[in-house]
Amino acid sequence: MSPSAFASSGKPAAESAKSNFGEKIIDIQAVSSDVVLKIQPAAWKEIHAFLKSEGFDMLVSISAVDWIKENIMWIVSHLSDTNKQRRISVKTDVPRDAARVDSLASLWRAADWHERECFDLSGVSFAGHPDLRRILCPDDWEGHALRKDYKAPDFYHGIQNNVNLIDLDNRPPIPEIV
Amino acid sequence: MNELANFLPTVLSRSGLTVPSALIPVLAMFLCASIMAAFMGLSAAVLVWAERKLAGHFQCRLGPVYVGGKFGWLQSIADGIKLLLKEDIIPDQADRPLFRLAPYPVVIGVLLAFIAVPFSEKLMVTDFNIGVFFILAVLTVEVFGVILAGWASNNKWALLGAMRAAVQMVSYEIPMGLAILPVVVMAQSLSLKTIVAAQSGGALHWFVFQPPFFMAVSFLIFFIAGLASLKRAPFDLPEAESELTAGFHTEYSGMRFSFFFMAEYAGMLLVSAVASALYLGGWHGILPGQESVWWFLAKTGFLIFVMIWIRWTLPRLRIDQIVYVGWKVLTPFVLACVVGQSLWATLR
Amino acid sequence: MGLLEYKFEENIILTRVDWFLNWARKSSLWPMTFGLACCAIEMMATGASRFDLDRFGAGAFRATPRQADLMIVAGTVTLKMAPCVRRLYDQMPEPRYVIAMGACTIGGGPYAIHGYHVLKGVDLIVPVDVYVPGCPPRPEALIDGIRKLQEKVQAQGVLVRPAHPAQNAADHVLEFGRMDAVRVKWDEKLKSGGLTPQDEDARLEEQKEKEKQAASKA
Amino acid sequence: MNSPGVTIDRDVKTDELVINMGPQHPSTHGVLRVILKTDGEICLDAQPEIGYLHRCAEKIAENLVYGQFVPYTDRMDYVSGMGCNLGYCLAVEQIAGIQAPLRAEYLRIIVTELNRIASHLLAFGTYGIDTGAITPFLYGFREREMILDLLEMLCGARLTYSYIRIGGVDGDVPPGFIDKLREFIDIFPGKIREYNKLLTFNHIFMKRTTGIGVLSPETAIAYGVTGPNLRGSGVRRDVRRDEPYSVYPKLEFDVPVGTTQHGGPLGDAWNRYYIRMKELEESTKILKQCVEQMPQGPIMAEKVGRVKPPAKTEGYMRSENARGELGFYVVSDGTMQPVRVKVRAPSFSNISVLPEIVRGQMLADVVAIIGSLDIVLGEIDR
Repeated sequence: MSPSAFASSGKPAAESAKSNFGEKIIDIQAVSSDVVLKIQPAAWKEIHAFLKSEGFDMLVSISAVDWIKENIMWIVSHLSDTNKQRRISVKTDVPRDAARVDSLASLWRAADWHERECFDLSGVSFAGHPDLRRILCPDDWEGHALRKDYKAPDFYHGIQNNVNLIDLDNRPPIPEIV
Repeated sequence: MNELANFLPTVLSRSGLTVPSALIPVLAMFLCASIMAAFMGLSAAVLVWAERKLAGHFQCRLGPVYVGGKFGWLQSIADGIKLLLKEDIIPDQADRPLFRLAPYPVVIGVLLAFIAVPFSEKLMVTDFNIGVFFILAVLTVEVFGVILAGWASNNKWALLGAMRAAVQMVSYEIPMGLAILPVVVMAQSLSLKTIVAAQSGGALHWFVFQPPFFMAVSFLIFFIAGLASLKRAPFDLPEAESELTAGFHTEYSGMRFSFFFMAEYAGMLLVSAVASALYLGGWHGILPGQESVWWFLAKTGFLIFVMIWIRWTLPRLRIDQIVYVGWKVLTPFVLACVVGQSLWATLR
Repeated sequence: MGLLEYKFEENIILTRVDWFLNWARKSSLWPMTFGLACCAIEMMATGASRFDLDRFGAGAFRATPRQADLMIVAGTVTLKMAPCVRRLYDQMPEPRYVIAMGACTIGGGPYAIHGYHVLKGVDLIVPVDVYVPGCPPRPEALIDGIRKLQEKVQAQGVLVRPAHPAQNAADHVLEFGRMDAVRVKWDEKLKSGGLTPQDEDARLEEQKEKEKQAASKA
Repeated sequence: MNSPGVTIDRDVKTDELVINMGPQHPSTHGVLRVILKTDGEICLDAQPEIGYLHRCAEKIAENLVYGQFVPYTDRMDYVSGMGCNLGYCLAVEQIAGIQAPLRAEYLRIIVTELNRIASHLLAFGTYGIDTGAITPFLYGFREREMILDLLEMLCGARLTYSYIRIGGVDGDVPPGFIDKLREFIDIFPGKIREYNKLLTFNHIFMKRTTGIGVLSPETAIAYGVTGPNLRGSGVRRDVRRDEPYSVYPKLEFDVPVGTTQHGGPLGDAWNRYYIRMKELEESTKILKQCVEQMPQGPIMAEKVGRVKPPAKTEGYMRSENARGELGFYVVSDGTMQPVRVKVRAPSFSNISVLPEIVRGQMLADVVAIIGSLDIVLGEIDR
């Protein structure tokens, strides 16, 4: 049995969202696993609020995809309905240099950490997030690692971090770490 | 000790040494102290090894095998020497004098208590007329060292461990002290020698098997409270490894840590020895007329085995549960035992 | 041991004392409960029933670095974790030993090239005594590493300063490489007559000059 | 007496104590760091700090071809690597339109369920240590070694398998494997009874774990908690049954949920723990059916070769790992390398609920609660 058997389970909800929001929903796509609502970035929060009231009670994940050639980023969320076994996905395009949507933290508590991770790794900022700071990388880390133009630092607090610079036969002296 | 003091002049004169008679008691004291200290150190080493071996076998593995040949019997010697050789770290922010002082009360408390333990009718340092009381009083010194260690380390885990030790001591000293009362009532003496002597005549005369079994209950309570005062599992909260990393001795390394370590095992020996003297007939054998130090050691060994067994089987209690058990379970029961035993002794 | 360390010349009695003290150290290598990642599971398996690290006296896992002798760095060290690892090492009392367990701790392992946040080898921040490769190493490999460390401990100097600096635990002049590689190198130097690298260089230069002289004569 | 409230009237005002637990602490199950605010023994707040094992797996995925990323999934949830292998391979197969043959699907389920048992045994053992009982850990590892032997027969590795590949599995079963597996299935239920005797129904253990860290179903769903932790709160949700993948529709098994029979509320630490013990039985059942049903045939789909999904295809694969709902979101741009592989790790959401459920508990309970959530830092930080 292929996993796509539940792929269309979000179709009715998507259509009722379309009838409610009209222009704000650009497209309803069907990918191999989900029904994807393609929406305007400005309607990010209200459409999620609508979907939550439709019964999608669990926010499964929030991810960002960097398309450097098109100069856009996808922000994608996946939702689940734990009662009726439905799934749906919401996607929006934002420009790379102004990647910003509203925070969902007031709708789902799960969004708090997912958005912090998305901010940390992809550099998407979430307006209205209670505590938007790095979660995985250290607080003084520079750059957002999952951006396609990211360059890893050669040194971090005196520790060599570029494997090409490390002389394997003659290891550098052990630095003082504070 | 008095026998030793009487015995010493003859030995010394035979070997051709002349010692002023005023020095004889001092010499005897010194000898006794060294023997007890050596005994404690040795028994701690043996017990550590035994615990590791037994734990291994409880857990479907072997425990130490390679160190010192067949059964890894040199394991604790190696551990001890290594601990002596380790660097002795005193943290920068610690209270240095107190930090250095803390391990000594712990060892001294246990070592002092050994004075009153009757190994056999002859083999004991001295027979106090308040032996039981003395042991209880001196054991409390140990907790003082523990609290000092936790406080002086200037480490939050250590402080929490010390606070827990204090709570535990307050909760368990009372049932432990009261549990001895039925025995004292029966033997009508506080001297351990007299108490053991009162149990002569076979296993049926041991206090633990005496009807109406108030003393059997108080034996259990004494044993449980003893475990708690030793900080052994399931009462090992002051050093709970999974909660407080190492509790009150988190900052201790090397030799100073080994003092805590040694005191725990010597304490196990002490509590088991006192329990077997008070309730299990001390040096008296199962059949009437058998009297030997080996009986005493066997009973003590069995109780130590039970302690190890408990440690490797049971989960740890939580601090509120410990206090609950101490105040609301053990104390009422032990009070009932005291009253019951006194009534029984009066009415009989 | 600061008082007595290296204060004596080599003689037969002190060598035996050294042997004994080293025996005690190697028989009681208490590791720290220090699991970082995948390798920690194998480290736990090494301590568990089938492999039983306690057989070698190395099974008493201590939760606090103050009471540990051996830090088994089991798993990937990240840059966020690196200062913590270093601090734990600093908190351990001398003599202390480090085993780098697994490819990640040796050189970043599978995360070396694209892992922007992964430390490329724990020897960049702490000196390592024994490297145990594998991803993760099997428990047998870790046991082998501990045996190798025991050999190394047995050869170090306590009261007597040993001939080769690579064998001084307290000096931290630890060679980077597997223990046996160190030993082979040392043996070679012994055989060739030079005990230290300087001696070796001097010997080689002498030899070169002799050859030159021979050539000029011819 | 089980859950002391914070509102104790005191004459003496004491300061809050801020304790830093971790990243190296025996019971944080890896390199989790928890910043605790305590008032004596009572914990007022606990903020988990993660990222000490951030190994950049998602960035690495973008630099490798699809098949090369399989070994990295092992190292995410290193306790049940097979589950991660399966999730990733299904996700790629889904967007590349590959269908693994039936025998391979059965083999995949066998290894994932074996690995689930191994993972739950580890959770059982470490939970014993968290509550102060050390011996259960070694008992758990004893049977875990048997499973590792079986998996080693299949793929040669004990912990990081990479056995499940895109389009099938790495190799067919070696001779003797099925017999050994049957033997394991036969003896394992007896061992579960032994564990229950040793730890689950131990009086002290039950007193320690019932009624602490109570996670209501609403909170659990709001935080995205999944797996045994969610089922411990009484929500009967299991991706294997609700949105089945692979051959799970053909298999019969129960989805155990939390009870109140032990005297504690739904969703407490004991319930979360007990669900894992129940799942050991269910997984054994699944293994038994798989061994009986497994057909002969190929173990690899034909012409998989270089995986090259069409441009701008995306797919999100949900699967039930030992810790909960594991999601792989794979986006392709038509080349041999993915544009984005996002891993939705179950432990990531599970640990985020920690501040909510430790508030007002004792310090010792914090350890017991973290243990009952059964987290693996490898997949939290990736």
